[in-house]
Amino acid sequence: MNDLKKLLEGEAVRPLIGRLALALDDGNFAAFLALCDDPFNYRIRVWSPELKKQMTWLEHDREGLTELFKSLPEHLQRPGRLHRQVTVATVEPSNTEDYLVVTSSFIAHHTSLEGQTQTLAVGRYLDIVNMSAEAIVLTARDVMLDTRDLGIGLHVPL
Amino acid sequence: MNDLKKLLEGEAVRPLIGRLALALDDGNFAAFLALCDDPFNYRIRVWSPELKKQMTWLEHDREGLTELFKSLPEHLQRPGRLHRQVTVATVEPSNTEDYLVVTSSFIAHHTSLEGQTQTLAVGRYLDIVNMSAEAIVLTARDVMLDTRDLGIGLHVPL
Amino acid sequence: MNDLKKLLEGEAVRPLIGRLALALDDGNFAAFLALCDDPFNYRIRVWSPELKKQMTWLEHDREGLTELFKSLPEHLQRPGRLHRQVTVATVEPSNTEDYLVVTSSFIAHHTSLEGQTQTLAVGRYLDIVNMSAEAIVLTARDVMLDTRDLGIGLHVPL
Amino acid sequence: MPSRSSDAWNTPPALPDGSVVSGDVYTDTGVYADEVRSIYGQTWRFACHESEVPEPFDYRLIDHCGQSLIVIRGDDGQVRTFFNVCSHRGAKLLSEPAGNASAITCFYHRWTYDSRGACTGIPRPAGYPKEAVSKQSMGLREVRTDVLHGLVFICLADDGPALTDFIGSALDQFQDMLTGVPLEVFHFNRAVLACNWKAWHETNMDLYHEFMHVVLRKTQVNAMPMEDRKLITFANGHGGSGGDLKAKYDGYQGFSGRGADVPALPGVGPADFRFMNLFPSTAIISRGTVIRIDTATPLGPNQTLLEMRGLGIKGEPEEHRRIRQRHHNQYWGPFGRNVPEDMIAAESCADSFRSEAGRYQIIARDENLTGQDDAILRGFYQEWSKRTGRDPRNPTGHPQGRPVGQ
Amino acid sequence: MPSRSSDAWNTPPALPDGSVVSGDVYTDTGVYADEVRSIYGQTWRFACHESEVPEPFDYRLIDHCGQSLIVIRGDDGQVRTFFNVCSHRGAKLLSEPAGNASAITCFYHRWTYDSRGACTGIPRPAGYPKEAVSKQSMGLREVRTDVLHGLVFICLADDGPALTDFIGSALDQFQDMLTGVPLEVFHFNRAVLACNWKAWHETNMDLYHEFMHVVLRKTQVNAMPMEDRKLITFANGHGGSGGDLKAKYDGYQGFSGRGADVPALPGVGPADFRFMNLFPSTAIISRGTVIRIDTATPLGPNQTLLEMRGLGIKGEPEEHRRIRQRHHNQYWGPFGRNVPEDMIAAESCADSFRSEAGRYQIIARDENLTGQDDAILRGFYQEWSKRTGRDPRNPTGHPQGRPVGQ
Amino acid sequence: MPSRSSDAWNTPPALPDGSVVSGDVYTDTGVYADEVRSIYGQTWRFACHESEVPEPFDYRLIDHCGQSLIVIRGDDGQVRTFFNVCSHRGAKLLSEPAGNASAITCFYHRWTYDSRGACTGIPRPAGYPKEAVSKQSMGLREVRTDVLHGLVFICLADDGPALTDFIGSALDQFQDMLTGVPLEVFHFNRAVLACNWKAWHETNMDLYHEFMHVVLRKTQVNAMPMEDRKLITFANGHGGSGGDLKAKYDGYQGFSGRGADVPALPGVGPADFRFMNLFPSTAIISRGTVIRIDTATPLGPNQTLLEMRGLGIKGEPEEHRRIRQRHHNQYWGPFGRNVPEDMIAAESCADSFRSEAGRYQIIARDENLTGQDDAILRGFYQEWSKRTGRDPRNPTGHPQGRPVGQ
Ligand code: FES
Ligand code: FES
Ligand code: FES
Ligand SMILES: [Fe+3]
Ligand SMILES: [Fe+3]
Ligand SMILES: [Fe+3]
Repeated sequence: MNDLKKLLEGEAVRPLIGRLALALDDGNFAAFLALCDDPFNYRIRVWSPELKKQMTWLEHDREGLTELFKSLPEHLQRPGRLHRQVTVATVEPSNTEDYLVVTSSFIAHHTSLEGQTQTLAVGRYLDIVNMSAEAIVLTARDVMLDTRDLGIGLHVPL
Repeated sequence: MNDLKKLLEGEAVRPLIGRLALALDDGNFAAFLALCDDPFNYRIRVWSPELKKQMTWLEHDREGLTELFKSLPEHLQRPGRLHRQVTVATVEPSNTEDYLVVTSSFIAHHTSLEGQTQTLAVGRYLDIVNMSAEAIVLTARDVMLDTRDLGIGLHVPL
Repeated sequence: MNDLKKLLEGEAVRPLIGRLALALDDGNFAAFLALCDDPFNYRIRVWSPELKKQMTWLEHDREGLTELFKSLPEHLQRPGRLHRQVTVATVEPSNTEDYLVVTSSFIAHHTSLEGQTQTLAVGRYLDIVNMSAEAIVLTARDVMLDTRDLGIGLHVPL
Repeated sequence: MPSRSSDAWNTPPALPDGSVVSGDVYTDTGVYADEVRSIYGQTWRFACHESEVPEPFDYRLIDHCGQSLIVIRGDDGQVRTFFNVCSHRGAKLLSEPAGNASAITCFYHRWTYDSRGACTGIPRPAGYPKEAVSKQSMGLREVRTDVLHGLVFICLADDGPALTDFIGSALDQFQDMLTGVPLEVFHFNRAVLACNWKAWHETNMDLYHEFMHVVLRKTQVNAMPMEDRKLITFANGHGGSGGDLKAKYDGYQGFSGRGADVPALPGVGPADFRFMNLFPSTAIISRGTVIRIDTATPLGPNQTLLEMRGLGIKGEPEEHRRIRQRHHNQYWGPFGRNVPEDMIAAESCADSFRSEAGRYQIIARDENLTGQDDAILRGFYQEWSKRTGRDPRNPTGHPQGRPVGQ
Repeated sequence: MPSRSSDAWNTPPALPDGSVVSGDVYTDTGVYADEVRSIYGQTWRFACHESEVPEPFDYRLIDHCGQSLIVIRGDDGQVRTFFNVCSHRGAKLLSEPAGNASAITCFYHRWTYDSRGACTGIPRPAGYPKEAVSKQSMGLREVRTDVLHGLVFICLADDGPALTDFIGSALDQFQDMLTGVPLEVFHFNRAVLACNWKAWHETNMDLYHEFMHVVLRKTQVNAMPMEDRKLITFANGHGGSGGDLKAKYDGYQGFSGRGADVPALPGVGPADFRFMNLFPSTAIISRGTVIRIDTATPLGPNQTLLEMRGLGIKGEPEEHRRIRQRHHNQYWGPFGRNVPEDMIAAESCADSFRSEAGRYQIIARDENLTGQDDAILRGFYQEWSKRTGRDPRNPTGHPQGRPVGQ
Repeated sequence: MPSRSSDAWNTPPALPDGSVVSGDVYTDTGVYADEVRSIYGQTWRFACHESEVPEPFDYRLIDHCGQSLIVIRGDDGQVRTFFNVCSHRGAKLLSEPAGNASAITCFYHRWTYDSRGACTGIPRPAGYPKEAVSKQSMGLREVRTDVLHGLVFICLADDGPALTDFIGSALDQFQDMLTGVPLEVFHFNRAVLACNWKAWHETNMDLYHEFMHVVLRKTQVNAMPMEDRKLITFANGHGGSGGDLKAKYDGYQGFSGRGADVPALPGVGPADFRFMNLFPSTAIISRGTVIRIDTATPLGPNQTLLEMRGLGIKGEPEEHRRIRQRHHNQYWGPFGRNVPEDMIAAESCADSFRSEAGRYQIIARDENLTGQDDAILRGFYQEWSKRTGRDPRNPTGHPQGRPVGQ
């Protein structure tokens, strides 16, 4: 029953994507990493119409991300809270068995310490999800940003 | 087949959350209440970084909500239309059998009578859903707002 | 197992809605049309509180849309990129067997060539989906806009 | 040298008066204040179509330079206009853009008014000094209102020329169409553009920009010899077609057959294109089967509110209406082929002048009121100059050097 | 004639001085600059409740006309206020709106300050000229601060009357309530409104607008005879209730039983309504079981920051707190019955005056300080006039004709 | 007294001329207008890297104080710059930020231009007066353009010093790096900040703020003795490192090994830090393996457009590029460790001065052009003062009392 299998997969992937967003919104980086595979790859990618090139604005493996998260308290960070609304658009098989390719759209809002909310960025997540692990985990994420002007930049993944 | 059960549940919850949002957007409060349990509890909660306290900005049981809806025509209300986009992030068992805990992210936009749209608020719904009822219904909702400056306030639930 | 059937349907519809949005965002109109039925009907509808009338701002059958897409390169178009975030709210049977009625909420953002993102419009898609076709396809879409002031208009479907 | 230096660029082209316009007319705040006062405070301006307030007490809110006005049909059937402002403390009386208001009750302290602008009620009136604050003294601010061929016009000034004097014969060619059958507005949309109001209105007055629209390049430019076109200008800054221009709909995919499917409006054929630009900023345009009326009001030097209407025949069969709607949308809908292009053009030019990179507009085409003559634009600026007392070529009287050291 | 012409509309109503206010007080930029300087730069203004900074080093950030201030309790227990600005290059010292800061370290170059505003550290100080840039010379800007009945007030001016002189006896009626039990802020919200600060404050000073709120129409208007109400005004522009107004909660569905469920505050019954408006823009309001304090600061002529607090009894049982919170929210929460209505009213009037469609406000009700007398409003504008040196009827001295050619 | 009164706060610190800057330089609109005219209208400003327009007809749009410019390589290989504005009615000619345009056709009425700025086509030209509106007279506005070490600079003024005169020897230390290997831009991003352009540029000129960045606290502050650092200032307001500063990458988790993995740029080691700030607002910075160029242009007194580039070696292996990109991003990407911190700092100070809570900036550090000397900042303001004719300590000439009654 192939349909049912696909169905189960689709349904299983969605809460993972949901949980990842909630964890980042809460600044709960341990929870985020607990949902990530090892090895893991994270990138923020942006198309530059000025250079006609795909740029990489952030790239980290699991170790790099872990270090980043550890160093955050020492950094001067943009205050406030992020809110990522992520909608899974498609779930597809990948070239590798047990791995799915998940494409989601997201909208990120920023709420200042004064409680005012503004659109920060929109884009897509291109995710590779590992279905073979005990718990389903994220193996790789490419954040494809539409938005290129973020005003003040960020120390945390989008 | 535990997976299938969870799957069915997840899938069953989603349209409820969807319908609740559509009903509120349409100002169809009867339809909203028809999707709510009896008893029912509704709260809007906001973390105050000024007071370091969780505040409650609105709390109603079913009767209170019903009265509120009935009184709306007599109130001077912010004109225009709201649009709530709600994405279910996680569906989880609760401590009580037959009840699920559903966490969703939402973005609310306001469109003025002149047809101009602005972001109003972002936040999460923390919902308790009763699966044992004939039709699945919402038993309790906590609206957790990121946004604290709403400009002119609202007479209606978010 | 009626529930399971509904479930399968719901799950099957979601990626179609997702793919349609991604295709439009990418300006990949061939991909969009490949997901549409023949015949197909597309409308943008707006309620006018000034006229107390439902207005139609765009209406095309499959042929009309095809012509529109073909003519786009010759038009002077608003530069930048659109981002449609679509969340399926409800999936319901229609009057006709094999056809489902799907209601979704959407938020459309526009990102300028300079990379700045703004909310463009919010509204709903009222879709008729044909489940009997080999691949599930969109038979009709009514875009119901909340937003009426779009600034500069658009040459492309929302 | 083919390119130009800063000096050359800043020197106005050597053209006769009236053929060149400085970018300062779009950006200077003093110019803008003068326009609001001497143009929008003094001239007649299109407000809405009479069919939008068909019955007694039917009203329609109008935005005039940011001021909210109520156009309302009185109990006596007469259309009047009032500021949408309470006499007491200034609250807005009505908020829904249209409706029926047999009595107007202010939400704030419940003062009431009737459809002729009289104050009809003041709660607990004894609290007030008797004469200074009484129903007699607290009526609404009425705005002069008149109706021509079903079009409702308003004028903020108490005195001045009558509407018919202001319009003259500019609308004669639309009389049949506007009065021969009962009309109805089936399309309305508002858009706030990031440009000066004149930049928008220029897109309506400028024939030469047909080249921008692929639809017009394919259906209009070659539909009749340029020299057979007739343009016309009128006193008070109005101008438009002096005879119908033609369209060959077959030239554009998807437009062919247009007009065979629904009756044309009185007095025109399906492929006839007729237009009149009323000073300061209203355009009435017909394309055989359908009429568009657009009107722009300034919200600021670089912010303009555009209101666009599409008109069809009242009571026509639903299928006709649907086709007429399609005809309207093809050119003029917010998702149409032409109007988004015009909006892009208006904002693009506005950008250049706002940053003072652009300095002058050339409106020097002279084709003896045929073809793509700029005469309508020149007529507009002549009237503009008369009313503002400013020279379009150098409206601020500044020396020619530019801020950015050019 | 019942409606009014442009001329009639633009002529101020024939009312005694102090009973009519021109819309220019809300919109003119010169008026606004004067207000910021002569009112917000000179008078005492409510900042926060003392319980918000209970312990040494506890601080609370305050926004005063766009300026960020730190209210902090010193190591010695005294509450002081400083500009939230580093002496070195102007960075903001603290960003969290509240917290505990035993030392204040500027993030930019790590200069440090203590809780009394002294500069306590400059990294690598040898790089600076010794005396001009030293810990001794580089202290923070201190703002005069005083506490009355637990309310913290600030005054930007170094000199001038003491807080008690400024307030006079205006807060006497609140003394029991504010000091009889330990209080605590359980509700706080900020909102930026698109109106002038006075338009907001007027909603607090104006009794006559009870008619706007369905809740008050049903519970307050008929709770006691109008002539038994007592209003009172004080020197320096303050004014409020001179005796408790009453509410009949049973009149409104869902409000009945209010007050039976939780102890009232000291000195009042559950249905007593008491309020005092402090010049320039703070309102203290109690409704039996709960206190609201709101304070407005201008961010621009048409932009106002509103800060609203709800106060309950410190250490009360959780169930009491929950009920008090509900009592607060019923009227005053961002999702309450009244406050959103007041906000709509304030923005609505602001719109009219901003576009110059609205011209005058009438504050002429005279009921001998009973009922819905406008005396509090008149008292406010009298003080306003004294401080700004401008006449509320014509604050700009312009001739009466209006820009939009009226 | 350690804290300061209003009077004390408003009195400029007793420092020599040039060591104190009033907040008015960031906020006053008259100051701003002067800057746009006398600085951005007169000096050479970095536009882009030559590699961004490698082939004939390649162009790149540039934003200069809100004005859109086209930098284009002509058919003859020469790089020129034109206003992106049509000579006819001011439409923007190109909208894609980069591309190849062998002919430039205006979308509005289809006038055409070539890569040297000549007008090459006017549709239906007979409609125009022959000489005043002709291809000969209607060329684009050309902007002086020159290239130094691969860097393209523009100057709006027709006359004035040549680029090499303006730069002097300020870029000598970058010559090897910029010309020793072919370079290529691999990173570009724009950000609009809510601060004055000088507040941003100060973050580049100010060594003392190393203390803000945890990365620099751990890798740079202790990498070499402060007194061994060499800073240098040049005529015309430029200033930077006079010898390489050092970094100890091992001090920061995740940075160690940096430089061992990819060849350093010509003339420097992997841990060398070199920077030059060109007046008015361009910074060229290298950190061993990678170059950053950032340039700020004002969009308003409190709005600044920042354009940031990262440069690597053209044609290098993909793996090298990826590492270089990482090196770039570690410090300078929008998600990097340092640049967001600098942006926060710039906006934070801007906030204080905008509200007039902040009054003065102290730039008085004197370490004999070593360590964290403020000499580069002082050099900048000296040039600023020469060009604007204003005194940084009191640029408006106002008496020292502040609006908010301080
Ligand atoms: S403002 Fe209209 S009744 Fe008071
Ligand atoms: S600005 Fe505070 S230490 Fe420099
Ligand atoms: S504006 Fe460029 S051709 Fe007319
Ligand atoms: Fe056009
Ligand atoms: Fe009220
Ligand atoms: Fe830095």
